[in-house]
Amino acid sequence: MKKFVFSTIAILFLISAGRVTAGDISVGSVTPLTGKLAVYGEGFQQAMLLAADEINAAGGIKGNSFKIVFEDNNSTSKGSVSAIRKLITIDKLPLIFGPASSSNFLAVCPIAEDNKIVLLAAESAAASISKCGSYVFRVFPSDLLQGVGVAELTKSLGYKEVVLTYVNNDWGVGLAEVFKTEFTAAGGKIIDELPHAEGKTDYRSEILRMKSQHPKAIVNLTYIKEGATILKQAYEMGLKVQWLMGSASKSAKLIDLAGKASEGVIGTYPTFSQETPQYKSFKAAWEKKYPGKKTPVFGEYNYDMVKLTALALESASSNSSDDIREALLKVSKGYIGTTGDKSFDENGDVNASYGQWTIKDGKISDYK
Amino acid sequence: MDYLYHILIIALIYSIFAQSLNLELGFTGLYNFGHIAFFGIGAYASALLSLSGVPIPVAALIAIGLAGIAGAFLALPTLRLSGDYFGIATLVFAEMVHLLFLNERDITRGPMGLPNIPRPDWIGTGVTSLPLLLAVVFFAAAVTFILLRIITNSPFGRSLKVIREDEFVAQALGKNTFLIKTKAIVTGSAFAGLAGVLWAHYITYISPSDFTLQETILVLLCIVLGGKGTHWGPVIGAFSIIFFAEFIRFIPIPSEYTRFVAPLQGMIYGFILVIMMLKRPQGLISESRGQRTTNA
Amino acid sequence: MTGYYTQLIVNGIVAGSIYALFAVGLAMVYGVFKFINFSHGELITWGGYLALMFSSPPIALPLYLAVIPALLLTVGIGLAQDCFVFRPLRQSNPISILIASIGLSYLLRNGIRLFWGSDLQSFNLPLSTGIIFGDIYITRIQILMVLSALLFFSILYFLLTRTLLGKSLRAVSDNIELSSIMGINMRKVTWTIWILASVFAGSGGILLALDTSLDPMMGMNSLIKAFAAVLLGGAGNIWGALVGGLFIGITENLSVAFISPDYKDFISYGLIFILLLIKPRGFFGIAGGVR
Amino acid sequence: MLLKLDGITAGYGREPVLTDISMHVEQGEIICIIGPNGAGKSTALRTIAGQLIPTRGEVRFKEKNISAMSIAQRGERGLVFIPQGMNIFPNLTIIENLEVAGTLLNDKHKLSHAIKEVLEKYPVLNKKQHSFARELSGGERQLLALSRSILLKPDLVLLDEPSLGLAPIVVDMIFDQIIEIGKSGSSVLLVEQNARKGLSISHRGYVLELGRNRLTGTGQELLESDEVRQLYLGG
Repeated sequence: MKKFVFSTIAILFLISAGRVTAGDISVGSVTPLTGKLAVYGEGFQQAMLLAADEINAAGGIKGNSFKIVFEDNNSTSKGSVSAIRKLITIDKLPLIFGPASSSNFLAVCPIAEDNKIVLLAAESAAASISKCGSYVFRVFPSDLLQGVGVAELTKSLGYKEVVLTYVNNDWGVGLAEVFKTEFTAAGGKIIDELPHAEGKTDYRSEILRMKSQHPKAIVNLTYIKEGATILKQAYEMGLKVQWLMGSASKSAKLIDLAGKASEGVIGTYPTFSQETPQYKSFKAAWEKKYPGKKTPVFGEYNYDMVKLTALALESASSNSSDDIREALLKVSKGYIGTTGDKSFDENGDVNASYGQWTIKDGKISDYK
Repeated sequence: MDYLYHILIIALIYSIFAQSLNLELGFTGLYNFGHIAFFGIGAYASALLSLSGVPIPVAALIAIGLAGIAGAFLALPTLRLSGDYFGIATLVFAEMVHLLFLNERDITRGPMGLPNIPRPDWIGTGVTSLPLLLAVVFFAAAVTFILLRIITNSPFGRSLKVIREDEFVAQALGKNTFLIKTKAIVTGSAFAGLAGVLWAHYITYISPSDFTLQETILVLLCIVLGGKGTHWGPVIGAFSIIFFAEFIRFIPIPSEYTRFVAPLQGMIYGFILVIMMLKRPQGLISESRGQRTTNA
Repeated sequence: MTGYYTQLIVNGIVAGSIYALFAVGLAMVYGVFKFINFSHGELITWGGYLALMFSSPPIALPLYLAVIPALLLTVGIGLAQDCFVFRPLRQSNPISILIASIGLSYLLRNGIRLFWGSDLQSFNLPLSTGIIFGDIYITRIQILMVLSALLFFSILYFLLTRTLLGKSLRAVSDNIELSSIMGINMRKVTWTIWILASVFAGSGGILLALDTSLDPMMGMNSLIKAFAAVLLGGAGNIWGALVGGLFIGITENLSVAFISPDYKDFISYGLIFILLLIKPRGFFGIAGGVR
Repeated sequence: MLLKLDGITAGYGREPVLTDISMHVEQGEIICIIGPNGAGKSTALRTIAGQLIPTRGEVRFKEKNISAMSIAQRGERGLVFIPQGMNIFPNLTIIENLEVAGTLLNDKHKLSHAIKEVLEKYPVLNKKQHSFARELSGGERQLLALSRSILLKPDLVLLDEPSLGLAPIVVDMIFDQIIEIGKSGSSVLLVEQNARKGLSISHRGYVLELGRNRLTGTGQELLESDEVRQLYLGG
């Protein structure tokens, strides 16, 4: 028994040695490469790698090559905790990119804070992340902003009464709460409110219940898969309403899955102009590195996160996390990435403006 | 070093969890496939109580008690069922508990989970807390081990084994098998609750997705692999499985293949379960050997 | 408003007829071999995914043809389950068989994840609004589902009551020892049971996948529903499974009108719980008592 | 000689239930095995039927060693076993029971003839042919079980406790049927708790005690034997 434990530990350390070569400047990343979020994780990873390649092509950081050590978190909070502990202790990295999904991110927050490790998020939106601590930053706007955005969109389209449905997880519930407060405060009425479970294949009962309220518009805060399934089944069941959605379902994949049922959907998204030189160069670089692949959901944010990190590492006076933290705050001021202004406020949050998207003729376009 | 502490803590918590299921499954022959529910009840109860200001030791004790009571709640109606029906009933029970965690949002915050679960002041939250935490968890695991060993070696423990071998014989010997089985489930659930309490205050964040069928299968695997109905079996099983899972991290796998890791791991776990049943149903250490260690 | 309830009931009938298809195999295996096969759910999932594989590139058979090799392979998996796991374990204690079936289910489910990933998949069928009867919408696939269930049940009924093989099967589920004394060919009956269980589960899986989409957990979720159906209707009668399935389907769909859809699954789980309490001896084989 | 047991030792676990049992059955005979509870009567029958493989000794049927054959193989050779208690399929109809019972015939045409014969012989069954067997009375069930001997026309019928749980008047009817079976050309080897009744219709009998041969003789001899009288017939 003892022997077994010790030999296992010995093997663990033997293998781990030499993963971070001298002369590299490395940061860690807890990424969902397996499990239910793996669909997204792959895209995040590709976007981050794209940024890393560019940094290295431009001479690396202070003459050293830049490297990201990826750790899988199995899309679970347990896996995230294990992964970040490993990155902190074994790889001794001062800066780590946190896991996607707010619940997993919230699980690692205290660990980063305790260990004084800089933690960055590129796609975790929960409002409570703002309160995580001084070492936690995110380049993605908080739900607070997005919830307000959807409420404003609904009002601006003239809908006074809506049915609200949302995916029953941390993200969906958080967003729905903000929307509800905003919308009702502005005199709107929510006729019926129903969460839908994540990852189901049959939402007909839920749709029927929405349909029974005869709404003119339904606010559906959900993901791609769930969104597509709902749109499809609603179409089959003859439910004709104006669908209002959030940013997480804004994807070409939604159109692939739902086909003509997705036609006419209007949604909001934290906008950034696709006309900026930053975005154009990102787009070009992406198409060069991953020809034929669509840019992934939140890919731009991951890309910006890595780029911003490199800048901070370059200007930091040492490789300690405190110095990096200082540098990060400094370089972010006025930094314009592909996704716009990334200046961190005192909570480590960024501001964003919200745009509106719609699906027309099988294509995502801006709604005007 | 704290990565190692972390793995040891997790392995010890799982060993407590596995031992608690072993009492039911290994020693008494009750196929409880919903054991994760009690782990979850312990975790949620302790987290919610301590978040609302109850001192942590008190919260923990109440949580363990609640898990035990929930065990009784499950046992009373379902114990009359024969083996596989009991299995289904427990599985369904766990799914129902999971749905409650997920949807009783006013209490559990639903899928948002419970962040910032406190730890006792003397343990603290920083890196320095890890050795202390390890000591606490080790102490809990040792207490569990010793208590369960005392229980299973007592006359009560022997009754459990008689029930496992032949319930009718046990009844013929004048034993109140229903009461004995209920006690076994309540004890097992309380220890699962203990594991859950430790988990909640260690990770400091829990959400419903931590308590699913997947975890039940993992802990079932720990027991079957180590040797059900033995004292060391679940401990060895838990350490093997947790270390194996962490070990995989260190295998350099090109990123385009990482998506195959988790399914392969799952297939290996499933395969081990099947092969163990076919070739070595008693597990790595068999019950008689376990007995010898006991007497030594 | 009545349209709302009628629509819920129609949806319940559709869901229920599929649950019933799953229930039959589960109950038949239980009836003869006396164990609950947790990996029955994986036959459902594999049926669906295999049909997807044969109907998409590079094989790209038309769907109605793709069903054939898909079902054949599902039957292969079913027979392999028996051959490599359950037959060697037939004399072991029940807990070993149960754990083995859980292990097998986990193995097969992760096999799906390995080959097809955890992501939702779907047959990209052309989308169309359902056929409208009054204010009830029903899609062609849904009609197909109900009709297939009826067809399968009729075939099963014919088999069990009109053929010697079917009667032998019922005899075996009644009394396995007496059957061997009578000289019934056990191997033939065993094969028949696994083939029937696999075909029913596989076809149900394909239909379910056509109607909605595929994900690796679909089998496990349906298995619990099927179990509820068997418990409810299982007076040892195939019609019991059908009625049980329909009841579960309708109840859980109707429940959405009154409680949060999140608790939809809670209904069938709760029903299992209550049913087990009412009849703790559970159900008998599906094959007995058909006339 | 139709059946011959030679020094049979058999049992379920390590301890043998039968030790060195020998007996034989001739063509056309009705033979009854009696003995107290636990004497090994049913075990002996199961060993002959093929449910148990003897650890020592031989079962010879029609001059051939059948010890290693399966029940079905023995059945095809003309050795039919009708067990005690649950010897019909309650959830099958009468007709279906007969069809399944005739599995060993392996011939549809012959089977339908044989079934017709049974139904003619037992009008009670004919009347209820489409009812489930679970709806039959105890005596009717026993008749249904016995009808296998008519269906298969075996050389030897092994009957385990045919009178079990039946009312006395029904028992008489069943024993009349057993005599009929004997007359129709099948030999019968039966195990019977009701020793007086069993021996009264038998040509010969064997008395077992603690798994060993104790006595043997003609039915009449045994009925009159003081030992048997004292032991099993209540003085």
